[in-house]
Amino acid sequence: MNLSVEDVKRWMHVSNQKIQENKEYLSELDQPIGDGDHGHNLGRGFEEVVKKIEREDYQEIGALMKDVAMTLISKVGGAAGPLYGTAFLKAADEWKGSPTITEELFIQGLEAAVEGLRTRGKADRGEKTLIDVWVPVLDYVQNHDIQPFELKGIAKEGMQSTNGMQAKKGRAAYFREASTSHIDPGAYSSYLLFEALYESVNIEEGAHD
Amino acid sequence: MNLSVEDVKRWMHVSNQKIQENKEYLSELDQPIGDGDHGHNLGRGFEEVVKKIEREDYQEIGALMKDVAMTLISKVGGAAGPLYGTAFLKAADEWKGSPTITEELFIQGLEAAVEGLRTRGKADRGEKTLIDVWVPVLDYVQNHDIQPFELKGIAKEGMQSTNGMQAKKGRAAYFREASTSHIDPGAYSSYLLFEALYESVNIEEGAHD
Amino acid sequence: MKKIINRPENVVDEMLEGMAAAHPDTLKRLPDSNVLVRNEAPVLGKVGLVSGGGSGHEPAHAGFVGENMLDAAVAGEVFTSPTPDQIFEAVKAVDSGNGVLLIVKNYSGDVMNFEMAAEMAEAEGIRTEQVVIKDDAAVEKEDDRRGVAGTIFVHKIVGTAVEEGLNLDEAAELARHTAENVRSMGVSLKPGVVPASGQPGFTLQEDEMELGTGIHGEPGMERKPMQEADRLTEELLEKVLDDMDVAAGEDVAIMTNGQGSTPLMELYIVHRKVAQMLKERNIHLKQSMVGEYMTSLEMAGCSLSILRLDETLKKYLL
Amino acid sequence: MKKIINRPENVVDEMLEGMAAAHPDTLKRLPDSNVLVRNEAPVLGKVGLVSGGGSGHEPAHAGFVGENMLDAAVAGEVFTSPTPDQIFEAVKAVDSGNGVLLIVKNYSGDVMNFEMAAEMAEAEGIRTEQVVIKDDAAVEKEDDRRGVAGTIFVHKIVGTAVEEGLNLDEAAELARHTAENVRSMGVSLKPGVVPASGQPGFTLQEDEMELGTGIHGEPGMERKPMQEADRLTEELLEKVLDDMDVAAGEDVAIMTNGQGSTPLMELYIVHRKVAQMLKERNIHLKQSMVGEYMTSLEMAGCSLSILRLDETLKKYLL
Ligand SMILES: Nc1ncnc2c1ncn2[C@@H]1O[C@H](COP(=O)(O)OP(=O)(O)O)[C@@H](O)[C@H]1O
Ligand SMILES: Nc1ncnc2c1ncn2[C@@H]1O[C@H](COP(=O)(O)OP(=O)(O)O)[C@@H](O)[C@H]1O
Ligand SMILES: [Mg+2]
Ligand SMILES: [Mg+2]
Ligand SMILES: [Mg+2]
Ligand SMILES: [Mg+2]
Repeated sequence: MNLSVEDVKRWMHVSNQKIQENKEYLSELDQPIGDGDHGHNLGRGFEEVVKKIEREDYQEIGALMKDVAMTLISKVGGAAGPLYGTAFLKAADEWKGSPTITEELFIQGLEAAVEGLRTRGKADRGEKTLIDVWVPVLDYVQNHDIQPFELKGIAKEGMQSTNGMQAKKGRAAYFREASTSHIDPGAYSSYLLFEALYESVNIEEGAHD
Repeated sequence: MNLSVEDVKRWMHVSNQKIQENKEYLSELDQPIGDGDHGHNLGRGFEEVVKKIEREDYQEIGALMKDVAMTLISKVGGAAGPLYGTAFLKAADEWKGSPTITEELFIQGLEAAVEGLRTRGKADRGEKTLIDVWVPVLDYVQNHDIQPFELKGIAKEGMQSTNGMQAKKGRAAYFREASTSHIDPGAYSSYLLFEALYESVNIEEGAHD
Repeated sequence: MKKIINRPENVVDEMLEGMAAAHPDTLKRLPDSNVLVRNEAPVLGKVGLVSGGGSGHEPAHAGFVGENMLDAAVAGEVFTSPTPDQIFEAVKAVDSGNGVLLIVKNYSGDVMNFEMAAEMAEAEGIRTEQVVIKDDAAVEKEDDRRGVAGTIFVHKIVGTAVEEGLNLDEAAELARHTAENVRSMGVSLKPGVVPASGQPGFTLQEDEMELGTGIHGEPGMERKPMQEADRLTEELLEKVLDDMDVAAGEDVAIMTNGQGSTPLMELYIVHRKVAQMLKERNIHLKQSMVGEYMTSLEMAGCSLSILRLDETLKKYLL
Repeated sequence: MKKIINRPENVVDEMLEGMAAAHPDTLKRLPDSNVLVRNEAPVLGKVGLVSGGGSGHEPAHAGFVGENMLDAAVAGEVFTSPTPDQIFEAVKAVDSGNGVLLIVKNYSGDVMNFEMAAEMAEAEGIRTEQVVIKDDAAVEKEDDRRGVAGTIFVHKIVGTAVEEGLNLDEAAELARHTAENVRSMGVSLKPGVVPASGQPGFTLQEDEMELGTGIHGEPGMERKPMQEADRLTEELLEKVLDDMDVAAGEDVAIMTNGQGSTPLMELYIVHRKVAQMLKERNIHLKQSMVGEYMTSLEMAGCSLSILRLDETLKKYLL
């Protein structure tokens, strides 16, 4: 799985589509165990992301990713803004100067992103956050040949695993026991991003067939 | 119709009973065209009136009426407090020093009371206020042999006549056309006072039979 | 309707006790009364300033007791004018021999009770003057106009002026002058609930608003479909500007007043449009007051009050 | 739910425009930002003080910009922390070379966004310190405690202190010291409604109340049958007193804060009971703040915040 500038742009476009389509659903997930704004927060951010990257001509992926990160940081707010912003910013550092992301680079980027998420959120696996999607995905890419379809499946499992966990971080933690038996909205949006990755790569591969 | 100190005390007791029994109704009348407190205002006042006059031993009616007036003035508030307070205070002036109210004195007292109401309220007949009960009653006593039963009937007619009038004074005036087809709460409470007068005199007469 | 109260019949007493407990440096409660008096009262050589009305309008009126404002505030039952004996107690407590000015809102009950208090004061040799505020532009006939939020401008201006030594006649004159230059207009979305009855004063549908509502929830000019903030602000502001023929080049102060449960966010959204409209008309906004000054329990909605400023009024307000 | 707004997506922008229009003598809005800055900023020789958070808590935070308070307030979307770039703009605008103290309420989003802003400032050579306020006694684990109304005490005390010349480390130290001596506890009767969704944040029955609610309507310790004011006040006050082991003979300040639609009358009824209880325990009530300081749109309910006063805190607060 190699990703070109165009591939990553497409990834971001499909991500935006999915976020917009699921905006209400994400906010609904955030309603019982948060403040009901996750979909709106991300919707606002990704809308700006695609506007921003459409206007620019990128020679390499680091610059593209940095724009994605900075846009999310300045438009999303709440908890999701700094988390996704930090994740993409850390990845952008790894991808700086590269016109293509190789599997190795992809893994390095993901490692940095997860490291960023952990530091920023001071959270770990099992605390019912988006970390519960990112860490298993990182595990998978570090230990397997990357199959986008499988990667998406791993993300989905991670997302689903949050249903049943008691929240320990973020607003959801105030709901204590009541937070169990709900999917974490941040986990769901992270799943959407990896699903978008799979679909954009898949379209790509389809297109080349 | 002569009224002794005991008669007037009984009048006030029966008035209190009627006001308390009709407290909710009076406030309900005040709801659509006022602020829904007329019954509570008067209830608060008359409760204190009977407490006050029970404790005292009156040699004449002026002192008794003055206590009634001052209690209403200090306990009722709103529009009804100063109006009823003024009416009773003016009557008290006329009845000062008299252990019995003769018909002539009664008329003088009522004249003074109505004069007081007019001056205090700057209102006249047909403006949908308690004046529409007091003025016809005054008319009646000035021009007829006083029959308490008839007096009560006149008061009732006056009260009923307010249904159909458009309010010009007090809170009800803000309701303009909407104030029509409602009985004025102050008119209703005034009717109750005259009804109480009839009943207390009637009991009295009954008792003497 | 849930309320944080104990027994409904005690709300006024307990509220006043709370106010006295909260602000002992500023005011005290006259024993066995519903009167809150400035600590320094009677202030030597100064005209006393007394206002009051039914409770449920907090911070009016006790919240405006203090330096450069009222010397005493008299609280009636909820939405019911205070009684003359209470007003008279306030008058006695603040009179330093220079007389007392009574600022009265134009409601039958208020006018009559203050009038009786003035008669009691006269009988005891205390000079008083009454000024009846009629700032509500919602009502057509001038005599019927209610006293609403604009009254606070009168408290503030006269309060400052008497501190500087105006005598009773001058103070009354200034109060009347101020009142003539104040207009208010309100809109309500949801009624308040009187503790004693537990019932809302009126009912409005989800898509209705009532223009020109009074501060006890009495009805106003008309019931209309709910409008967005800018349209609603236009209606309110145009009404008060027209009513007083405010012309380009004039200076004004504006109070954007919340009726009890309207978020401050919404009041500022309204105030933004007010400032825009005044700018377009070249009317100079010299002072803004945005917040809850004259409420009606938890009524939702707001009112705009405008004060046209001349040199005298500027001197005491700005 | 009726609201006096235009388009929901514009509420924050229009509110800030209204605030700037209302208070030009005190503050200005940084162009193209959601930052309101004190006119004099950066104040020469003074440590800058910046706070902020989601909107919907008005008057927090922009209402506390001014002398002896904040140099700047940053507004996020409704109930959503502001973004780091906005906070960074505020930091740049108020830094006079003496560094900037960031007062942050303990919510994941707030903490992370302020942290990123601090990193940006560091990259530009501006020194910052962050103090995270965790005054909500409703939450057991100290690290999870939210920052709620008690934060205002920190603004006020540190705001006054930096005006008198404290340096950044001293200011941060004082802010932490103040924060350690503040506890808050809230109760809600009715949720607020976020303009974007038009939906209430939670639902409560007519006879229910929720103890320990957060300022965005997040749930608290427990849902209980509605109680009368005195019982409810006992629950709140006992919780904060116990949590900080306030002993007889100590001095305290109390903020009785309305959450948005609770009549001031009710807040004073609560405050009356607070004053009574403190007296019974021989705890000295040195200062009372009763009103709306930190709201949640039109949420109904109130919170009590207590500040235990030592000589340092008294010096800056009283
Ligand atoms: N400390 C944290 N570490 C990791 N993820 C977190 C943390 N706090 C919150 N999150 C994630 O953020 C999501 C909520 O985002 P969002 O609703 O946009 O922000 P907010 O909670 O400020 O309203 C949660 O579902 C969770 O996945
Ligand atoms: N100016 C007035 N002159 C005569 N009667 C009046 C006047 N204003 C009000 N009233 C009477 O007072 C009654 C209302 O009394 P009440 O409800 O106790 O006072 P408030 O209107 O202050 O709540 C009205 O029904 C009317 O009969
Ligand atoms: Mg959220
Ligand atoms: Mg009434
Ligand atoms: Mg009344
Ligand atoms: Mg949020």
